[in-house]
Amino acid sequence: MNSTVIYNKSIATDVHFLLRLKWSEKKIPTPGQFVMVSVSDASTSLDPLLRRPFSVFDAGKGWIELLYRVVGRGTSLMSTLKKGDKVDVLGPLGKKFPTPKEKNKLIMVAGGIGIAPFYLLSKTLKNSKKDAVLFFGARTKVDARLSAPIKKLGIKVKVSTEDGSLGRAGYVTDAVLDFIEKDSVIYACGPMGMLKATAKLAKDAGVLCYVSLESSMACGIGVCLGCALKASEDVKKTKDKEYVLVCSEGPVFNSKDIEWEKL
Amino acid sequence: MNSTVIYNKSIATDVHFLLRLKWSEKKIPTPGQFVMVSVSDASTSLDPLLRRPFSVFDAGKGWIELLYRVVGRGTSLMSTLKKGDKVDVLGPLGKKFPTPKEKNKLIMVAGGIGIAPFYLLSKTLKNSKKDAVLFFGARTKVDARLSAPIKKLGIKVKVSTEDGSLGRAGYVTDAVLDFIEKDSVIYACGPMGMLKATAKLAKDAGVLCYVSLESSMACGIGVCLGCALKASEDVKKTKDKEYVLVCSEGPVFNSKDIEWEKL
Amino acid sequence: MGKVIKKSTKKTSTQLSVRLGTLELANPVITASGTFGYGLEFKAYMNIDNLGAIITKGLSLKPRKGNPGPRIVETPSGMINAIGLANIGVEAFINEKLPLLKKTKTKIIANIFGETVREYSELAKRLSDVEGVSALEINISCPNVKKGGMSFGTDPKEAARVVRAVRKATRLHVMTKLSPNVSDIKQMVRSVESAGTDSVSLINTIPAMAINAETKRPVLGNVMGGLSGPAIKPVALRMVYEAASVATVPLVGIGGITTAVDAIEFILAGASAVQIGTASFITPSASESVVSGLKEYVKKNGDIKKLIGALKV
Amino acid sequence: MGKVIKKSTKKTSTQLSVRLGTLELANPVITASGTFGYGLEFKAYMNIDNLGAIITKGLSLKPRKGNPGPRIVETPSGMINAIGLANIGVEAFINEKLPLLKKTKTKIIANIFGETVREYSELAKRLSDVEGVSALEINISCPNVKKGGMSFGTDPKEAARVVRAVRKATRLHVMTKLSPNVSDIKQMVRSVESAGTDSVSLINTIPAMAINAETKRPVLGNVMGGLSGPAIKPVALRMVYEAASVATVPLVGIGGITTAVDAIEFILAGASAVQIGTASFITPSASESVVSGLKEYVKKNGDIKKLIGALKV
Ligand SMILES: Cc1cc2nc3c(=O)[nH]c(=O)nc-3n(C[C@H](O)[C@H](O)[C@H](O)COP(=O)(O)OP(=O)(O)OC[C@H]3O[C@@H](n4cnc5c(N)ncnc54)[C@H](O)[C@@H]3O)c2cc1C
Ligand SMILES: Cc1cc2nc3c(=O)[nH]c(=O)nc-3n(C[C@H](O)[C@H](O)[C@H](O)COP(=O)(O)OP(=O)(O)OC[C@H]3O[C@@H](n4cnc5c(N)ncnc54)[C@H](O)[C@@H]3O)c2cc1C
Ligand SMILES: Cc1cc2nc3c(=O)[nH]c(=O)nc-3n(C[C@H](O)[C@H](O)[C@H](O)COP(=O)(O)O)c2cc1C
Ligand SMILES: Cc1cc2nc3c(=O)[nH]c(=O)nc-3n(C[C@H](O)[C@H](O)[C@H](O)COP(=O)(O)O)c2cc1C
Ligand code: FES
Ligand code: FES
Repeated sequence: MNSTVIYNKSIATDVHFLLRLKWSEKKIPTPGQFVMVSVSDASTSLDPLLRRPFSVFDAGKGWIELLYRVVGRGTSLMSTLKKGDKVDVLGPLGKKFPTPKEKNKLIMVAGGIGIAPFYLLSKTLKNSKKDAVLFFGARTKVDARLSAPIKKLGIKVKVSTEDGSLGRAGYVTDAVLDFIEKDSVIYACGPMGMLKATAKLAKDAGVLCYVSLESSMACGIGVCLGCALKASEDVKKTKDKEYVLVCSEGPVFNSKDIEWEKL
Repeated sequence: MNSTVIYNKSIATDVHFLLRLKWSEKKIPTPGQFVMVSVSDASTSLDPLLRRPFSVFDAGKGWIELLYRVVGRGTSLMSTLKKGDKVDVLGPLGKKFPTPKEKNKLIMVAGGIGIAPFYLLSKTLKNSKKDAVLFFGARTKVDARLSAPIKKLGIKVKVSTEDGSLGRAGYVTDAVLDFIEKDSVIYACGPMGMLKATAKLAKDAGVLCYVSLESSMACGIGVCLGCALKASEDVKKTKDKEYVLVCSEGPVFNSKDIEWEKL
Repeated sequence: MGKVIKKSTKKTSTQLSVRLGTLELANPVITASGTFGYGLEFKAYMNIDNLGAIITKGLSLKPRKGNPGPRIVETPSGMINAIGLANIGVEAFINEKLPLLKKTKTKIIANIFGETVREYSELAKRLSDVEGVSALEINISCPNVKKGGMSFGTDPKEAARVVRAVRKATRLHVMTKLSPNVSDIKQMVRSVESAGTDSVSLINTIPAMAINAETKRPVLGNVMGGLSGPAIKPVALRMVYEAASVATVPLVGIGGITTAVDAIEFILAGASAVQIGTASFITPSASESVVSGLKEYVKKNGDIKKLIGALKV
Repeated sequence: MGKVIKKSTKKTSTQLSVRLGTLELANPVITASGTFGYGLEFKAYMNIDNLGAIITKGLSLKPRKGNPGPRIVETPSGMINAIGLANIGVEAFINEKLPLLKKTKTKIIANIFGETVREYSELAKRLSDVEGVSALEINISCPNVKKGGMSFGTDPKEAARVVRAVRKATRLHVMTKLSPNVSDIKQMVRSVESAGTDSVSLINTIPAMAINAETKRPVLGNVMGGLSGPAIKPVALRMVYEAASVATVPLVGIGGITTAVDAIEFILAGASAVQIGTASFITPSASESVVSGLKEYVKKNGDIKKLIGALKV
């Protein structure tokens, strides 16, 4: 779908951007879903060729918002988008975070730009909101500002920074440990290492854990089979599947379904 | 050289643009020379890959100006350049128009965007200016507006339009014919068909004729040998050359040096 | 008025139809194996009835899981894939996908591959028994399997063995898909022709590799993969043109086609039809757009069949 | 302080030097044949002393005019050229270019091609007689000549014949440049090795074609040409990696290299040096930038020689 840029502004740091686009698709994105963005116009350039996947950060009537970090060619090009520019977007794609049960204490664990899908999730939380907490692992206190929008929603935010410049020093997963209760349910998104540690943590504590995963994608719609990740032994046995597709079966998975050793 | 855009504005029609760039090279472009423009930034896109050649339309202290028509991918990208954007430019390249002798009556013949090199040439004309005339062949009267800047310099402008909507109807070369005198010298730039006709005209009339030619270019500096055009029998015999290089031996050639039948 | 319009649409539609020997297609646009799933996935994005044909993901006798990830990586104007021919297997295809798929009026072509000649012929037999499959495309050129695959694709004699076995096993139209990884594509064309193929499609992906300079590791789990997309179009065009100089059966052009103009280039070079691959990843409805573009073209310029091999050299 | 800085530069410079058998280069960056003229043209844009080596435009016994235009066309992330090996001939090179060229401290490699084995060996003899040429690169792979050229490049036996003849005719370092247009690059490497080549460079351009759908004509005057530039990098990397699995002589990687990171990828795949081709058209000083980038790299990571073939698979 050809979409018009409403704004594209840097947020928190000069490598993080918030891109708001007009949205005329009938389907409204739900928390955890993503879109695939064409960063170049094929009539003028065939490179970069493939679309880039981004979680939906926020969505409202007639618009969606993406929060992204400039890491390479595609996101550099995106950062030059201006109000009124057109950009082709495919979506919403993938499965959403399962809606947490009322009784569950929701623990969100985000690392860096992995915070993106949690804003929309937080917004949809109702009564359970008071019990929800976001553990946010950032590199520095500057990056940590990315959690401000979620804090504003009334979610408790606990920051860890790698350099100790704000909140707890060290890995975000260390902070989570003390916090897990019996009826906790963990939702995590961030770097693979963090997700792996979170999955282990959840397993050890015996609580449910959903992770939003990344993988290289070509199509985003389940046909190229490019985004496959190894499924856990469990899935292999019960469903005779060796791989799961991040784009169509995920990006949100029960952490038990993934073979963490292979990542 | 990395150059900053001073402005990039449409002129006369919505497919013609005037691009002014900062110019810090020591070499100042002379009339007939060209530059090679990188339309994409290699750190974000490798397509389009090659630079695009453009005549220098005008040059002043610390800036140059290009007049271009949007025809494809590269020029489309160029048309989105905005003040302050950076663009990589190589040049000035190629040979200039020979300075016309005082006694010569200068006849400039331009077809469409082929008018580009004649502005700078016209500007450098001194006493001879009163005798210089530009024959400008345009598709329509709207395109014909491209000749206004040259008219402002005090050059006589005679327009032909293909559709007869302004000036003489038909090919520009027909208009030139009646105008040639013994001491005329013709400078021509435009589509191949027009140049071919002009060269024939000059030959028949026995007057000197210089043409500014185009050819597909990769390097613009005489090393890829990609821009070669067939040389005339004359050149072949006297210089043992079968081809001439448009970028380094041209783009301006004596029309006698080119094998027009092969174009 | 309504009638007049109908007539002109009809004219356009016959002018778009092409014939690959025994196989008649409503238009020359086919979706390439491995890039269009089993066809059904695209219903959400386009009308699959508008296509000339749909080619399935490569099918093997048994389901295959595929290669460890990463399976794809982007390259300048292209991508490398090392999916490893993951597929649900021929039985699941027949039972789960075909019943739904054959509801489209678009022709269905099953892409098949085996590790032995016998596997190819068994696949051909199995797929000839069922209704809804119009043709078989023999993939002898996939670079992503350890056994078979590539060696069939680069040795004219081995290729001919496979084609002969499939030819014997089926009455369906047999299309043979060639690998670009040969010095002399003409020799391959001649060889599979004499073995009885009804048409030849080319090219499959070009063996390729990407390296991560930081980790000092290959990017792909499988180390190597196949390059596809616009980057390979100039190579594909050349091979189709070379193949056309010797082919007596119809050719199907593949490689980097994203627009109707690209398709016309392949047709001029000698292809009777084209396949759209990687482009469907970037725009799911890319193949439908190519059909629309060709429709416009024939409205202005007349029958597409006149274009086949019409390159003026 | 001055001394300290000098020392560290020295360290960097030894850490950048590589050895191709008998040929020692100050750094692994070589400019590719046909993309750097005769070297002198680039003096206006960079310091050619900073390069590892310069390879001349392909030289033949007699001057060659080349193909009719258009000779080049842009393609997605690449370009096709059909220059037709236009060159001033070996005598003019020796008399007019070499005297000026040999003033640089950069090693000069003469790229040679003939239409017969004899022509190759005569060229080799002639260039061994003169001072200033450090090595010969045998081009057996240019797709742009009607005779010779390609057939030498795709037949291992023919390739070996050429190499053997050149080997006999010279005491200079012999580098053999391979065509990508083969099914099995390993076989070609083995063959030219056993014929006595001192190093192997790869790849030359990939045979390709472009068509103008509007005029219905090939874009290039010569119909076909060779594809180069970033589009072919994934194919080139794969071939270097495959070649490295069998090669006993040093390899030189070529194909779409535009940055130091690209160069490192080829070195990891097994190349001891790299050549910069098309990139010099886009930025005349591209090769110098690759040298600078590698300099930065070794400052941080130490000797470049440790990287050669260091890919972790
Ligand atoms: C489901 C999903 C949701 C995502 N949501 C967000 C988001 O909300 N905000 C955000 O900033 N980023 C998100 N990403 C990551 C984002 O897609 C990549 O950062 C982006 O594609 C990089 O493009 P590039 O051209 O700038 O980088 P490239 O130049 O392509 O690569 C730069 C670096 O990023 C890595 N990379 C490239 N593509 C991917 C990919 N698809 N997955 C993982 N790593 C990649 C490369 O290996 C390389 O190290 C998401 C990814 C997925 C799969
Ligand atoms: C010495 C020289 C001076 C020039 N001066 C000017 C100028 O002052 N203003 C201006 O508007 N244009 C000028 N041109 C033409 C200009 O270079 C092309 O219009 C431009 O390169 C097209 O780029 P594109 O990416 O938009 O088109 P593409 O998408 O590359 O192609 C669109 C069309 O333009 C043709 N084309 C592409 N490149 C060239 C080329 N190098 N020469 C001729 N035709 C080409 C293609 O065949 C195609 O038909 C000049 C060309 C040369 C060689
Ligand atoms: C992800 C992917 C999977 C593919 N799988 C198959 C396959 O199963 N069988 C096959 O014959 N070709 C397969 N191909 C090759 C394509 O059908 C096509 O030949 C190739 O991609 C070139 O066309 P393109 O440049 O339009 O993509 C695959 C290509 C891609 C990109
Ligand atoms: C315009 C042009 C001319 C070339 N001429 C020669 C040549 O004379 N001899 C040769 O061996 N290779 C020649 N090549 C091939 C290059 O040396 C190189 O192998 C190829 O371009 C791939 O590298 P690249 O992608 O970096 O350009 C030429 C390439 C180009 C683009
Ligand atoms: S990205 Fe294509 S299947 Fe997931
Ligand atoms: S453009 Fe390269 S020689 Fe003229």
